[in-house]
Amino acid sequence: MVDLSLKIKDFDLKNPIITASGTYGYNNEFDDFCEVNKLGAVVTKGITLEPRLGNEGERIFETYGGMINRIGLENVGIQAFLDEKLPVLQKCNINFILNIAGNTVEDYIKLAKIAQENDIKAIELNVSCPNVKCGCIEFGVNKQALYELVSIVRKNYDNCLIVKLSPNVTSAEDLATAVQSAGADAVSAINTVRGMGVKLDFINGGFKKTTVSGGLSGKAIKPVALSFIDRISKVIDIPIIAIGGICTLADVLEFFSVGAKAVQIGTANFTHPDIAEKLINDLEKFMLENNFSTLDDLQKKIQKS
Amino acid sequence: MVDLSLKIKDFDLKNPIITASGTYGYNNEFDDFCEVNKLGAVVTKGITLEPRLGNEGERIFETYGGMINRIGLENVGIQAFLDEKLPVLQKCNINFILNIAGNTVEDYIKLAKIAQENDIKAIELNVSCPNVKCGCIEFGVNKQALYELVSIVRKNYDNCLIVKLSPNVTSAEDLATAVQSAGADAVSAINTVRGMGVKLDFINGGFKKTTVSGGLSGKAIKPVALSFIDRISKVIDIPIIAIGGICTLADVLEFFSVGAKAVQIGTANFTHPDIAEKLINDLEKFMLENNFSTLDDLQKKIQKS
Amino acid sequence: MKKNHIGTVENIQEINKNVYSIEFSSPTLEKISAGEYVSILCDGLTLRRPFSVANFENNTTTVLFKKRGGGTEYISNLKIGDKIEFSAPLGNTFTIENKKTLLIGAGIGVAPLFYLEKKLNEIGAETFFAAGFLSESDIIEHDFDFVSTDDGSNGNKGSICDYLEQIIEEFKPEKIVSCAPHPVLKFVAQTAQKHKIPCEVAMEKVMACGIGVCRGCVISLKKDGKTQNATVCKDGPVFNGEEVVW
Amino acid sequence: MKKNHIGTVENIQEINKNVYSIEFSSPTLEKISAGEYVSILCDGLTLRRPFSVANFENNTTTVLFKKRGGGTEYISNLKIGDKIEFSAPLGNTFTIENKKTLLIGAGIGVAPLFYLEKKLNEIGAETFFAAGFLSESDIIEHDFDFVSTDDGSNGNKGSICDYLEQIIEEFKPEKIVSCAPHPVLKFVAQTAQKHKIPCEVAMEKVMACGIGVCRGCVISLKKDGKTQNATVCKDGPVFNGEEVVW
Ligand SMILES: Cc1cc2nc3c(=O)[nH]c(=O)nc-3n(C[C@H](O)[C@H](O)[C@H](O)COP(=O)(O)OP(=O)(O)OC[C@H]3O[C@@H](n4cnc5c(N)ncnc54)[C@H](O)[C@@H]3O)c2cc1C
Ligand SMILES: Cc1cc2nc3c(=O)[nH]c(=O)nc-3n(C[C@H](O)[C@H](O)[C@H](O)COP(=O)(O)OP(=O)(O)OC[C@H]3O[C@@H](n4cnc5c(N)ncnc54)[C@H](O)[C@@H]3O)c2cc1C
Ligand SMILES: Cc1cc2nc3c(=O)[nH]c(=O)nc-3n(C[C@H](O)[C@H](O)[C@H](O)COP(=O)(O)O)c2cc1C
Ligand SMILES: Cc1cc2nc3c(=O)[nH]c(=O)nc-3n(C[C@H](O)[C@H](O)[C@H](O)COP(=O)(O)O)c2cc1C
Ligand code: FES
Ligand code: FES
Repeated sequence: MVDLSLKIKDFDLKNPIITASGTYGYNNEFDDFCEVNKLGAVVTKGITLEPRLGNEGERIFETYGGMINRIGLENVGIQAFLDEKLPVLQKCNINFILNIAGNTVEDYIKLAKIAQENDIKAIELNVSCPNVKCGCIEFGVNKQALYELVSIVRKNYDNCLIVKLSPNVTSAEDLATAVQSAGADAVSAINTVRGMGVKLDFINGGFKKTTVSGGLSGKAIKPVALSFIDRISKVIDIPIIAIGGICTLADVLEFFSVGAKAVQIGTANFTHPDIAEKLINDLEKFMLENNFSTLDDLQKKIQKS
Repeated sequence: MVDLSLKIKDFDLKNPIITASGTYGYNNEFDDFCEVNKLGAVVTKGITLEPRLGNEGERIFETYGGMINRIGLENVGIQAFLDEKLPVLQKCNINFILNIAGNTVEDYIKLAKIAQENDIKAIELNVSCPNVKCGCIEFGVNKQALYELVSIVRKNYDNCLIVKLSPNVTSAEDLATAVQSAGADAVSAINTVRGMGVKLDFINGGFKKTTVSGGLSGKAIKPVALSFIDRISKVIDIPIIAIGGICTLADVLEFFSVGAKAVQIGTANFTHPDIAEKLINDLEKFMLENNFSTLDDLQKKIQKS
Repeated sequence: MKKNHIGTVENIQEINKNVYSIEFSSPTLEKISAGEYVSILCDGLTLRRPFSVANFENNTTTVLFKKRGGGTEYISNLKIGDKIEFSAPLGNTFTIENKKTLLIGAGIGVAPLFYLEKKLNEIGAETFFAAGFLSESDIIEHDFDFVSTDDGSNGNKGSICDYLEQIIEEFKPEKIVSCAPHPVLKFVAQTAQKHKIPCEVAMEKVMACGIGVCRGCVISLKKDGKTQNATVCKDGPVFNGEEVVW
Repeated sequence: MKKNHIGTVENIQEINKNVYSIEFSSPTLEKISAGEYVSILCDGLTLRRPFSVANFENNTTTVLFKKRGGGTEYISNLKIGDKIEFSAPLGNTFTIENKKTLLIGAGIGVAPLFYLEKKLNEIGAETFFAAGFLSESDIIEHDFDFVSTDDGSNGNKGSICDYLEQIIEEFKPEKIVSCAPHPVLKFVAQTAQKHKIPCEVAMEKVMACGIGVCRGCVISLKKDGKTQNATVCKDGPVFNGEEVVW
């Protein structure tokens, strides 16, 4: 038997395969494709204090090896989450991480307090969403602001605190260090890469242009994520959860090799809605066949390679 | 007849199709595939004061939709360039831009002076190469340092001064603005995106790991380049030369639509060594068939779309 | 029942220039209703491509599609016997009710109406199928009750919209259902509203998840005076024409 | 003469498990020498894939290749009549001289030596071809003078390296040429040097441009006591075994 489980602070995960925020809904929506409660965890869509309608206009654009989204954090808001989504998570026995986003420090404090009050076991701070105009993006790129934000959230939340980093910065190291110093329990990275899609149609002598500016995700950004995690893993000791273009067991192992303890699957859920469950099975099979009894064993061996 | 020509300051280009530094050699090396002297210009491999041997170990790694390189600026040095490469450029009538890179401000000043003395019509400052350890990368990510560097190079060089920007920064706008204020004649962007490739082989119970950390280029980065150029074109007025994953006429037009006046072709030269000439023909044909008589006509129409 | 299926291509044909009909069977897909759609995995592409069902019988789905970009190019190159991976059934359904129904299709938009027409006729509902195409060569063969072509090369000349009033007048539908490019849909919905005829429209949007979670495909609906978001992929693709904010 | 060619697949065969032989003709490629290589455009991939020429006759190039990843997978799926785009000729050549030559190939490394052997025999040079494979099932059929397999399932048991001294002793070559995995090449070059026999080795490196400009494929050579860079793609793939910094 192999043991795929891991612990981040006191947060238990059956296995290191997590689904990424914004790509998996709030709870069991993928049940038609995947045994959702088999997952290490599901990260909820980013939740704000108030419901948000998100951006007007085209929100999605496929690019070579990936996609751009500018959803603009459409979500039901924390109250509806607690009333309607949380009960389903509990009923279905789904391990989850609450992803929260705010415009101000106060927003984050309030959300953290609510998470604490409801004994939510893990939260992920989205300080890096490129799709909302003012607000949270600013924290994600400024190390002082980020340090202060994480410190104060830490004071208001005792369970597992994960901070999600943006790749759209000059120094990944500075931000990761700030997050660790501020007392976060783990870092997840990367959020989407700033990108733009343009489609030009030439019709009747004129150009018709469609553009979508937002966050790039998918296979195309895997090298960016590997580099980011490789760099931050050299300067911080808290666990790193890797995100970015992960589709296959080989991808998962690559991220382990640069220091990740767990991974999140985002865009690949759209291409292969059953991918998360498949990756758990593939990982288990690989470990079984090659005599790795615990995840830690495997990760140590890979990191020494 | 259509007129594809443009002018950047006093630098004349027959057409807006330029080949990017590091992907096209020093002069006519692509003659077996392409009529090199038909190109708008060739940007030379990055040249330093002294010859460089570049990095040890694996230098190239293919990724989904692109590649990573860590050449480490291997080049013959400015003296050998002048002695051996420049005469060929002149003999073959190849319009070119000298790409220069330095470790210190003094390096750049010396190189700019040499370019001036040899009446080289255009230089491109590589302030953004992620593949050399200390030195030039620092200028590319710090707006004050960049402003000072470009200002002093400007004082020492009268012809067309192009500054090539890195996408690996928090604020594209700040850097572009600094470059314009410092008196550059044009901006080119983007240089490669920081990335890493990992290959894990599992052999006889052990992992064998190959990693290549360097700059990501190719189709995968096109959305990053489009976004970068879209943003800087809103804050600067000097011409922008677009670079990043350009392979087709559609790509060229997309970059025109976000404000580019010319484009550089990099990695696509490896996939299709005849691509640059092909793009000139495709552009000419498109303009001819659709009654655009000048490049400016076409670009105005696209930008209004 | 899981919604990811592996099918086998049973038939594929170019029925018009750039328009194809493909049939694929899958033992795991037993039922799909008119209005629902399938979303097909295309090699090398990140997003599955959604297509309405034009017919379904004996575990075999028929899709009619027009070649537009990489995804439809990929599907058009499939051969009999090839495997095809797809999600289904997705989305909501047309309402199947015994009402005198006018079907308005334009271009490839006729596809889901074929299946709807069959289902309506099965329950004995009277239908009138009016279809508009650009030109004779674009007409998708079917026993339509009315055809127009923009260039007049076959049937009545002009857009199907030009004939809508006249058709309503003559057929006196109790209900209108339409699938067509956005401007046509809008026109149909507004005309129906003017005549106070209930109208269902099948909308299109670029999709990522297909199940309502990514919020990539939302449109605005006004319901009870309030504007709210709805996903084309899950809340739709079929909407009450009156509720859509056009 | 331009170096980008569009060829037509004339023949393709799986000759062993995962090892293929492909022949493609192109009117624009009239000549290619032993040691030179072609670089094949593979759908969906950024970099062309380099392959040695195993034979060339009547504008038709033969390549033997082993399936490793996406590129070789793509090529292995080509069918007779398919188009194939490639750059050629690239790189330098083996020296063709009338000397008693020992050819040492291991695995797929035998491929360029087939063409070299033919060219040497054409000018009357005596050759001895020794080849090493992992196992009987990996042996690429050819009239070798000596064969070893790591597991002893055919020919002599062990690595070809184990027999090198013995072969040199018996055949007394004036020259050695080798193409094989890096460790074998290194061993062959060092053994040759010990015996003061001139040695040419065909090297491999991941390539981007194939023409010496990107500096992606450099190795170190020591020449006249100085270390310098050389590109495998243009200065090689054939190098003087003594000059390579192993
Ligand atoms: C619910 C639903 C049902 C559909 N049913 C059908 C159907 O039965 N038959 C059919 O042929 N198509 C149908 N479509 C449209 C189909 O999904 C697209 O044509 C397809 O996704 C295009 O993929 P592609 O990769 O070939 O083109 P892409 O490369 O994605 O796009 C190529 C070009 O086509 C345009 N395009 C993309 N999608 C659409 C669209 N929906 N409408 C108009 N232009 C578009 C793009 O803007 C672009 O210019 C349906 C769409 C939805 C949402
Ligand atoms: C000058 C030259 C001549 C060559 N001649 C031949 C030939 O005649 N026949 C032949 O089969 N191959 C030959 N090769 C090797 C061939 O180029 C590679 O096998 C091919 O590029 C692999 O492409 P891929 O996309 O299938 O694999 P990739 O996806 O690129 O790689 C898949 C796996 O194969 C490994 N790999 C890639 N290249 C090599 C290599 N060169 N050697 C060992 N492992 C590698 C990778 O590290 C990876 O693990 C030659 C290479 C060079 C440089
Ligand atoms: C449609 C979509 C919506 C997303 N929404 C959120 C979000 O609400 N909060 C967040 O932190 N990240 C969000 N992300 C980012 C993903 O969680 C993930 O970090 C990113 O997509 C990179 O991973 P991938 O390449 O596997 O998709 C979203 C991504 C996509 C594609
Ligand atoms: C192999 C290689 C070498 C490069 N060398 C240089 C260089 O010396 N100087 C420079 O400014 N940019 C260099 N670049 C960056 C390219 O000029 C270009 O900015 C980048 O590759 C993005 O364009 P692309 O996606 O079209 O390749 C190099 C790129 C590659 C792939
Ligand atoms: S496609 Fe994801 S919500 Fe509709
Ligand atoms: S592959 Fe570019 S120098 Fe060899």
